[in-house]
Amino acid sequence: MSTETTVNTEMTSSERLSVVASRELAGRRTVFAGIGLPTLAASLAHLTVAPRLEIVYESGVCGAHPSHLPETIADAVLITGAEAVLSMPALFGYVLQGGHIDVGFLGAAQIDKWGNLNTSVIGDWDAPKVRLPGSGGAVEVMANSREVFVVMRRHDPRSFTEKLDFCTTPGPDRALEEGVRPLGTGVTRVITELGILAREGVGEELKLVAVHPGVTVDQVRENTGWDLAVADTVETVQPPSAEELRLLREDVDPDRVYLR
Amino acid sequence: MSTETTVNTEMTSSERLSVVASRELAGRRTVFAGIGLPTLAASLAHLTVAPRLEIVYESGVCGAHPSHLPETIADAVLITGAEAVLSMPALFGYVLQGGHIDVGFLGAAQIDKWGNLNTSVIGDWDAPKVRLPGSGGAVEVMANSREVFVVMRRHDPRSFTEKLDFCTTPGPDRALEEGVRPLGTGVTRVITELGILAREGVGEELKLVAVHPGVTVDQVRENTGWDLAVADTVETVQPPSAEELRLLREDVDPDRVYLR
Amino acid sequence: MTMREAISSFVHDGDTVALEGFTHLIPTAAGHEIIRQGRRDLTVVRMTADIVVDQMLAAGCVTRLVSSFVGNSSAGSLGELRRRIEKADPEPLVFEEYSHYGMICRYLAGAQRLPFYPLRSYGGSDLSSVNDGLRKVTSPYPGPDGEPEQVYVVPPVNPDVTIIHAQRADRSGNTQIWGLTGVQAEAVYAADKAVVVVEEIVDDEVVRSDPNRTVIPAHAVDAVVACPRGAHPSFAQGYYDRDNAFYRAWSGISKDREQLQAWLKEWVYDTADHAEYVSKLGEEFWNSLAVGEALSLPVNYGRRL
Amino acid sequence: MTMREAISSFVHDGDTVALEGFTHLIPTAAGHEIIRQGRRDLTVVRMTADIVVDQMLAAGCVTRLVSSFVGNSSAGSLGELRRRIEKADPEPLVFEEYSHYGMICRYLAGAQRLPFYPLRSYGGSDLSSVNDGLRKVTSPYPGPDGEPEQVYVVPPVNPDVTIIHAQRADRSGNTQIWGLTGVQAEAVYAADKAVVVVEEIVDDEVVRSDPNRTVIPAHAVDAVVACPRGAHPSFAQGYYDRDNAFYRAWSGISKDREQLQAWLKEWVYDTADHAEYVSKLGEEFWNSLAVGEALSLPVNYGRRL
Repeated sequence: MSTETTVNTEMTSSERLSVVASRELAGRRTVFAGIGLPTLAASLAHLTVAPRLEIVYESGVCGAHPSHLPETIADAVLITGAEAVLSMPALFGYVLQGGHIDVGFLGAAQIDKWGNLNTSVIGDWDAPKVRLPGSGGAVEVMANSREVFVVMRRHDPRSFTEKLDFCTTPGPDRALEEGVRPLGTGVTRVITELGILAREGVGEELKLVAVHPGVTVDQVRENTGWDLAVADTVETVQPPSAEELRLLREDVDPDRVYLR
Repeated sequence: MSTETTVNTEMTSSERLSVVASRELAGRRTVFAGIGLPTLAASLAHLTVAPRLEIVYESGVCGAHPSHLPETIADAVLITGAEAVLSMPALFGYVLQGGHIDVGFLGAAQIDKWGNLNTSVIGDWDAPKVRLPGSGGAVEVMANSREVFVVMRRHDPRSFTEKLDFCTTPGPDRALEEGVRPLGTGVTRVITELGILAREGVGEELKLVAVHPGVTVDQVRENTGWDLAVADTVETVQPPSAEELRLLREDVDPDRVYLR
Repeated sequence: MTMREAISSFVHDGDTVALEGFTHLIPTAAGHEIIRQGRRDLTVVRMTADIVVDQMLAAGCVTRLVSSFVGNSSAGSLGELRRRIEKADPEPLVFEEYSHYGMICRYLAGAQRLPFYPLRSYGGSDLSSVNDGLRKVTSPYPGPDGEPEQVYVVPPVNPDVTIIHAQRADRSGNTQIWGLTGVQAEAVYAADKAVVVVEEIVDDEVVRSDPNRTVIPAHAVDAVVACPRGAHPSFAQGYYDRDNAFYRAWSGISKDREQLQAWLKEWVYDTADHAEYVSKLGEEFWNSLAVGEALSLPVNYGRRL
Repeated sequence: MTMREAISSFVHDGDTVALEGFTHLIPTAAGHEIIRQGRRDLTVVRMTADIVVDQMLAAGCVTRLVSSFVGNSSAGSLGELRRRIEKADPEPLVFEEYSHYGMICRYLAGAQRLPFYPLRSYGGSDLSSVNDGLRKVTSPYPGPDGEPEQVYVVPPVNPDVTIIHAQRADRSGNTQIWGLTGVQAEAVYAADKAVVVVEEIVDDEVVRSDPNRTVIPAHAVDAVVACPRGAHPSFAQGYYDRDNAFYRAWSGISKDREQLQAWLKEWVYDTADHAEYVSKLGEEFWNSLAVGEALSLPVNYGRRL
């Protein structure tokens, strides 16, 4: 497939989100990422804006050099040829809680204006309408990463909600209210199909800072379940460059496992 | 060296103590032992009264099969060919505090009637007459082994004392006084050049239960710094058998590294 | 020991059973034998409750689940688990919800016989409102600002039995795992009894050539069961790859109760043991999961001259 | 990075310096370079304070020692340490006394950024009367008898720098250790900066052929120093054996202040670096510590076909 053809293919939402997320990783050293968009973003950043970036996987793998694109965070191809494979107590205790992660990637079914996340239930916890998978390591990623990026494909009022059905994964504001000292700043970036929300740190709520080309501020407001704060200047997200798309399509995910 | 010659050599104090200690290990499964007399006793027991005995070393080695008699608990010959080598957090946390040690061996500069031990100082801790090495893992061996054997070469009133200069390693009686629940029963056997003191468990003090041939009860009393309790029947320790000595000299320590 | 003997000796009705293996080396064959033997009223402890847990739920073995992730990996939902929790259908499931590190710390406390284990999670989480196990302790040392500092703690878990899958062990139970080693050692040390299921039992010399590879020493193991391919549909690094197609299929199978029960009948109840399950899958199937060679370079442990 | 650069960049007057290695892989050469560079007012943290600590004390580098065993292995006493503690000669030494597991738990707390770490030691010990670091916490869960349960805790240690010795690392700092691995990983993760001294720096392929052998990943390491035989008189499994004769000799050397100072002059101050120390010991000497071959059998990590 020639470069020409690749770039001319119509861009998918996954590609757009991966490229936008990758740029936010500029200069970072360690990222804690699940499989899918976060890995694509991190792999692309490694080739562009963060050459020293290391992806740490929840399964215990550090410094992976996979022969194929991994399908899970525990894929055998991540282990063979890796620089280190740690036990879970070491990974969660020394690496994550020990403060060695610059950026943690998380997803969620619901997010609120403080960056608190719900991945447990829709409805009541005791008798839920939908039982979701739960925390996994999300509670720890939020509490201990220096900052957290959230990638949400869907941007609608049910996902971006005034009040979570259940707070699985609290940001530092909620932790501090309870007298527990968090180690990180919580969610600093939320990247969606409409744009980018950002938050500087404790005491601040998420604010719209950028929209994708063709998206209006009002559209984002309408699709957000709380009264969304908007930055004085809302940037328009620079579309993925030909080079970014080429790297993503030819080097990062040539078999289009995740770019479908 | 023929068996005949070996056995006819005059018995040393080390040999006597090793043999006596080995018999006390009958049927045990795991022993936490330092190098020297405890290892000799455990190795002999493995060949006689405790065929399933495994020595666990403070350095992290389990199931050693050394090519030469080890000179330290961390000797390279203990590692090569061992069944497992554990990190120190695993050894102390999972194996020892986890309750997997049947018998721990300890030594001390001073012992009292409850089996509390001093290995820190002679004199005041702040300005000691003699600074001793300190606990090492002794505090943990005492707190967590099912029972503890103490081997004391010297049996005199300064070592067997009414009041320790400093209690480095408390038995369970002292722990309970402070409201901390111990997991083991503390010292159950003290083997010396004069005989054997024994203690059944919490609330009991050490009692003379056996003397070596030629030693009188009064001799032991005189050499003990507290008013020593004596069992109703004081046994005479069976002298090492020809077979025990042969195994010790030919199989366990043929180069007489510790049997000098 | 055979799997049948091991499950029959070490897993009893009403027991708390930990099954560990984080995506890698999941003890599926042991779960299936628990189903075959019709165990009831189990409390299952497993960080990532996935397909094997859904199967045990569907077989009616489990009344209580302790977990930090209840989903079919990244491939979808667990149908039976969702019916049990969302609709108490066919019966309720008691669920204790933790995060991954919360579970890890419970095993750490259990393995170390500690009354609790502290961790820097849960501040502000609703999890503590639905899980009485999450409590707080005030540190006896001043915090960074000089004020008293609070931290969450979790209680130990001490399963009646922990079952894990591993690549190999010797006859006495010295167990070697490579690739992802997860929380297996802690889960074994936390348990009263431990069953290790392995791809192969090897000679003592193999284990002793590399003692650092031994993740669990013999003194912590009560039974060793040889059960090749017993981790399917998960994988065993260096032995066979993950059956991703089955993971994807499970969402569909489990969504429909009848289909799930038919699957259980065909693959569990109607197979005498895991060997039959393996041969029923067929040689061609296993060839599709075969892996090539990538050998570790040896290290020198040294020999006294 | 050379040892000189590493010590000069990462060890400063007044720092808290952890030197770990339990009998195996003791970072002696790093200690000697600290002496050469004349560091002052250090707090040294080391479970087994042995010969290298006695040497650093004698060179006047250390004002505070945190340790759980202060002796010359099983070979005798540390002369300088005893003079400092027993007679404040030539000056006092502040000594924080712990047990081994207490030290391990301090590293565990440090590595995990915990405010404290609980352990089942110290109940009834006089150590808590001389060490304010040993405190108690009441468990928020009832004890086995239903009553509240108390347990001792230790505070974290977070050294300014941890220095360890290892068999090998790659250029970016992925560090592999075999044989006794001790508490090295925890000591490194607990520290603000970490220096890893190795017998050899190896190609990336060597490390990556066996990722489970990596005890410390690159992200935790700030400097890698190649310094063959830098653990003498301790040993490096598979590289050279322990110099037991020197351990036995040290009690005599250190008993006499003049003899000790003469030893320091000859072997530390008058050698430019560890390479000179090694060559001064001579080839014949090193041959006497040489070890033979006992290679680990390889394992298969597998390759996707």
